Amino acid sequence: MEAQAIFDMLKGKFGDAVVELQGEGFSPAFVVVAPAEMNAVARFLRDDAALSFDSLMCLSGVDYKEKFAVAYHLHSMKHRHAIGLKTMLPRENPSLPTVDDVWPAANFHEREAFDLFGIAFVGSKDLRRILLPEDWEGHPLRKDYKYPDFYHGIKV
Amino acid sequence: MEALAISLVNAVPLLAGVPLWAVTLLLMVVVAAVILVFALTFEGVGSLVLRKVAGDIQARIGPNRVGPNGMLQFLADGVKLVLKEDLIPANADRLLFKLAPYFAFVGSFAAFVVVPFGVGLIAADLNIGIYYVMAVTSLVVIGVLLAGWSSNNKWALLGGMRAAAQIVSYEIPVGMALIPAVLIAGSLSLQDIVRSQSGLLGIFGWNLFHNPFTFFSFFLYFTAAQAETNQTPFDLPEAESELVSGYNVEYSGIRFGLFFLSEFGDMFIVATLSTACFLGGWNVPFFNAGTLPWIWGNLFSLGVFLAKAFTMVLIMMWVRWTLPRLRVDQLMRMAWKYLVPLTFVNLLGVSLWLLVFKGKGIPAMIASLFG
Amino acid sequence: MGLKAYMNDIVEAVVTTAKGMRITARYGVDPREEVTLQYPEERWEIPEGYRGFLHNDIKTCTACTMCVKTCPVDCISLESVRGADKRMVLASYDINIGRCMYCGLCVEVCPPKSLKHTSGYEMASVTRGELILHFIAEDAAEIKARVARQVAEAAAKAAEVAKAGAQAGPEAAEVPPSGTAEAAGAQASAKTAEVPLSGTKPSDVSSESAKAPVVEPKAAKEGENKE
Amino acid sequence: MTTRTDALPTQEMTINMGPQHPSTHGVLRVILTTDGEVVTRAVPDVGYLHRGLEKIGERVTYAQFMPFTDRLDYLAAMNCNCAWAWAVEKLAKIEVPERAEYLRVIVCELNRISSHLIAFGSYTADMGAFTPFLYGIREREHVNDLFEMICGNRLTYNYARVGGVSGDAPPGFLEKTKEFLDYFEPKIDEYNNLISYNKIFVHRLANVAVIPAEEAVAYGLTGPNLRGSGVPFDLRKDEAYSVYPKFDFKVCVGTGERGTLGDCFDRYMVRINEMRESIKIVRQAVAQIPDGPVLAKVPRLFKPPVGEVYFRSECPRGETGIYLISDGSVNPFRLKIRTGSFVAMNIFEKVTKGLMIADIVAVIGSFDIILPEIDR
Repeated sequence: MEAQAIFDMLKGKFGDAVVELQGEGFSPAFVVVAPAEMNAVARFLRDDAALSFDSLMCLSGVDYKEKFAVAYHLHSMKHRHAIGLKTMLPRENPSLPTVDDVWPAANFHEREAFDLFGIAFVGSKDLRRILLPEDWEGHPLRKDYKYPDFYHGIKV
Repeated sequence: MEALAISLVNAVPLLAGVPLWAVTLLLMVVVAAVILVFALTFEGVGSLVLRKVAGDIQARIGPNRVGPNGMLQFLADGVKLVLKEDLIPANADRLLFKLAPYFAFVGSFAAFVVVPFGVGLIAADLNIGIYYVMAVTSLVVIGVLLAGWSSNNKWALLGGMRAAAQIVSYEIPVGMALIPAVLIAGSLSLQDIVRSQSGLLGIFGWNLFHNPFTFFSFFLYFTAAQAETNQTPFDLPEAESELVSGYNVEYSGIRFGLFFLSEFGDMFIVATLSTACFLGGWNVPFFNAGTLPWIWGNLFSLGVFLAKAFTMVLIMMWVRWTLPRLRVDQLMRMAWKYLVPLTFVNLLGVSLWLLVFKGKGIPAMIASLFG
Repeated sequence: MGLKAYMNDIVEAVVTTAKGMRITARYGVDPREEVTLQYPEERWEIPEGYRGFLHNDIKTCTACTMCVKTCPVDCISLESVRGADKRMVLASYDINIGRCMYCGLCVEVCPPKSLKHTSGYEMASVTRGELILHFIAEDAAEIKARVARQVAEAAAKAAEVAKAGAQAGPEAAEVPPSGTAEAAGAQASAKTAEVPLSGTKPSDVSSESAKAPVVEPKAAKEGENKE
Repeated sequence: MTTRTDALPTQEMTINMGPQHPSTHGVLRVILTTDGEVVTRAVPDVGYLHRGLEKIGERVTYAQFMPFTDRLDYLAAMNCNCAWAWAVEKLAKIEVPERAEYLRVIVCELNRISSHLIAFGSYTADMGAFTPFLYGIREREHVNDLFEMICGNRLTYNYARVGGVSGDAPPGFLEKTKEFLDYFEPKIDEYNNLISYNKIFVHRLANVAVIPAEEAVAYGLTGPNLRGSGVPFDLRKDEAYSVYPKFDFKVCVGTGERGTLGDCFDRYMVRINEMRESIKIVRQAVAQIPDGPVLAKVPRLFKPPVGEVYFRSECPRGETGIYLISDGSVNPFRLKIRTGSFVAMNIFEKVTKGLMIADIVAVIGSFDIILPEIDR
């Protein structure tokens, strides 16, 4: 199914929660969704027979300087089509519902986004730092991240 | 040993004034020293051969830097092990930690006492030879278990527990697989068992060819004994890729060396037992070594015995570098569901055979057919 | 488990073990299968285009700093000063081969093709300072001083020429780059500060031993200790 | 007899497996909670090799990031190189000469062979048979020789470039490749005889850590791990990129031949069979390779248009997806690398429930994880 058709379908189902379609210059195209509806949209995308996006390829946090975003890349083994989902988050206390109950694959990716961007995934079954030590300060992939000089007295 | 001492006193007039017990004691010490030297040499050379065999099988060369063609590598290893710092973990049970390697080493070394190296070359021809071997080699499990426990390391503990379960389980098939040889010889003494396999061109007198059941017995024994001595594919107590190094993970220096040596000692004991019980022991093919002059007969028989035993050791190494490792539950399953029933069936078969054919083996029957 | 499956299990175990052991035995007895290369005595043939240690032919190097800019790990550092003939003169050219990842990007971008990969791959050292290759033996400060002097001389000459009222040609300003350097050191060092500097200099390299001449590991060691 | 567990209280034991452990394929730490030999919970703890490649990527140019992709999966650096090149080319819409694409496919498939050889070898070593490991290493050396010839390095190749490859195949390279394939193809049967169908080996792997197809898809497994569950999904076929559509090969899937579909043995056999398919692909590519340039004209500091691209390519350890955001400058704005091993680690805790300690090693080996790819 084409991105436009998916967007229209989602728009029809979720109304204003589906904000826009990022088509030009994006491969695959992104459907931008309001963060609060993320879990519901994800569940619909997975369960709808015509869409059946059964695998989450990638989940990435993005820092667009003025705001954060979480980008989801979905793929359907059944229909062999792909779509991107994106949700924009404020810089302060970014949080959104988790999708790891929809795609269990999301867990590690969400932990990574939490670790490196500080994006909280509400309802996640296990949200801990994954790549960095538990007591690391800050979230390195944010654009305004300041490199620390020392970590436990060790020069970084 | 006393008889030997008496003959020695009679032969050497110089010793006439010395009390018999002193001569016997002296003789014991000398024999023990000789065996110790032999055991250590074998274990050293064995480690070198193991690595060379590994090299050959794995399409590489193996140690070749120390001495001509790497021949002195084992000396270098020994020196290194002796010189290395002997670490004891801070939270270890110090006494047991120090004691464990000796148990393991003594267990394997004491078994050398009853190894029938030649016609007259045996330190002590005990009339319970096989039982003795099985009893003292069980000391190894105490050493391994102590090592695993006292190291205060979880991996070591797992290795120790595995070793205990494994060695105790495999005692049964090992014993059962050896009994056919005892039945045929009618004696537990290893010398008697070897003597019972003489004659018939030397080869066909072997228990291996006595009847089909003894043939299988040999392989059952060999398999079970590999497990009892923690050789690959049954090296679970060490299991380098799972338990890091198992029970000896915290050991270093000469204490590790003792474990290492006991491993090779066990290997040799298995080889000698299978040689003595199934492969005709020191019996020289085609003629009777017992009829030769004492020195020649012993030399010949020693050579034959060692050749057979070393071949068995080589085969063990060959197996070691071919097979993967079993899982612990599979190991237990193999012992209780396969080896134990099979050895019992075999034992039954041998007993029936001996009953029906009046103790004659197939080669003997064929020989009697041709008069 | 039926008896048949039970026996099959045993037979399969024996057969597959025998199969495997046949293969290992073949390798065990066949000496031709040994593939080990006895490294220090035997060596493999290094193919053309092997990416070993970097070497810069400083005679052809134009100090364009392309290599420095393109290096992803900043292992190259160079200092250069503008010479009297307006060309850049290298004052120092160091490559930290302990940091280099032999990616070859610098070699690809080098315009005069002076930077090359050699086939060298052996270097063991006790200190990290020894892993810094210095391609210019002379002290960087000396070179700078000398060039500054030349620049000053050329400027003086040009000024003289201009003062003389003759047609000031560019030929007059041309000074052979390798001029004799017997002038007073004090004057030269005073001039050094005014010399326009270019090029980049990663801080770690300079702190380690930018001043160390090529064949003096001791100096490099001192630099290492300081760090 | 009734079993009374309340009489003697028993405690579960927590064991730290790694970060230094012979069988965790690097610095993986697994926190095991065991009841004797039985593992009740195995929690992977990754991140010991985190080098911040994604952050580095934001600071270097597109071309400069190429050597860093070598460090992504050092056993399949060619695949990572090419994945990066393809992703950037997709973003910047750069046309690549055909010969370069062929060379990329050849080196990618050769690297897939060498990577699977390590997977095969280290797996057998984990299972206690050390010999096949060295056989695998020996064959890999031949591949390394080929790579040394074509790009000058044996491990971190840095061969692909945005717009092509760094250099044409030197004379004799293609012939040597063919020689290697002829030499190597019979070795696979030898491996099968030596170890793959060995009774002990089969017993260790069959029915261990079974992953049903739906679960594998839901957990986002890719590559051989997914195909081991019987899902015939291969990006080289299903989302064909580069010149892969021109080649005839089949997608190997697990069949459950010795146990349940989706067990460790199936994942292992998929890798063994994939080596044969890679051989097929390389043979065809060597036969068909056209003449021509190998590097398109790309400015050194090119600026791709603003946009976002997600490119997935089939690496030996599964899909390597590169999510690339360009803001029109010479550096990537954001770069996320999704790797097969990282995703495989996600399902690890689920499939290891109730297994034995020895099986943990088998599961880690069957996923063929590699730590730099997990931690990036």
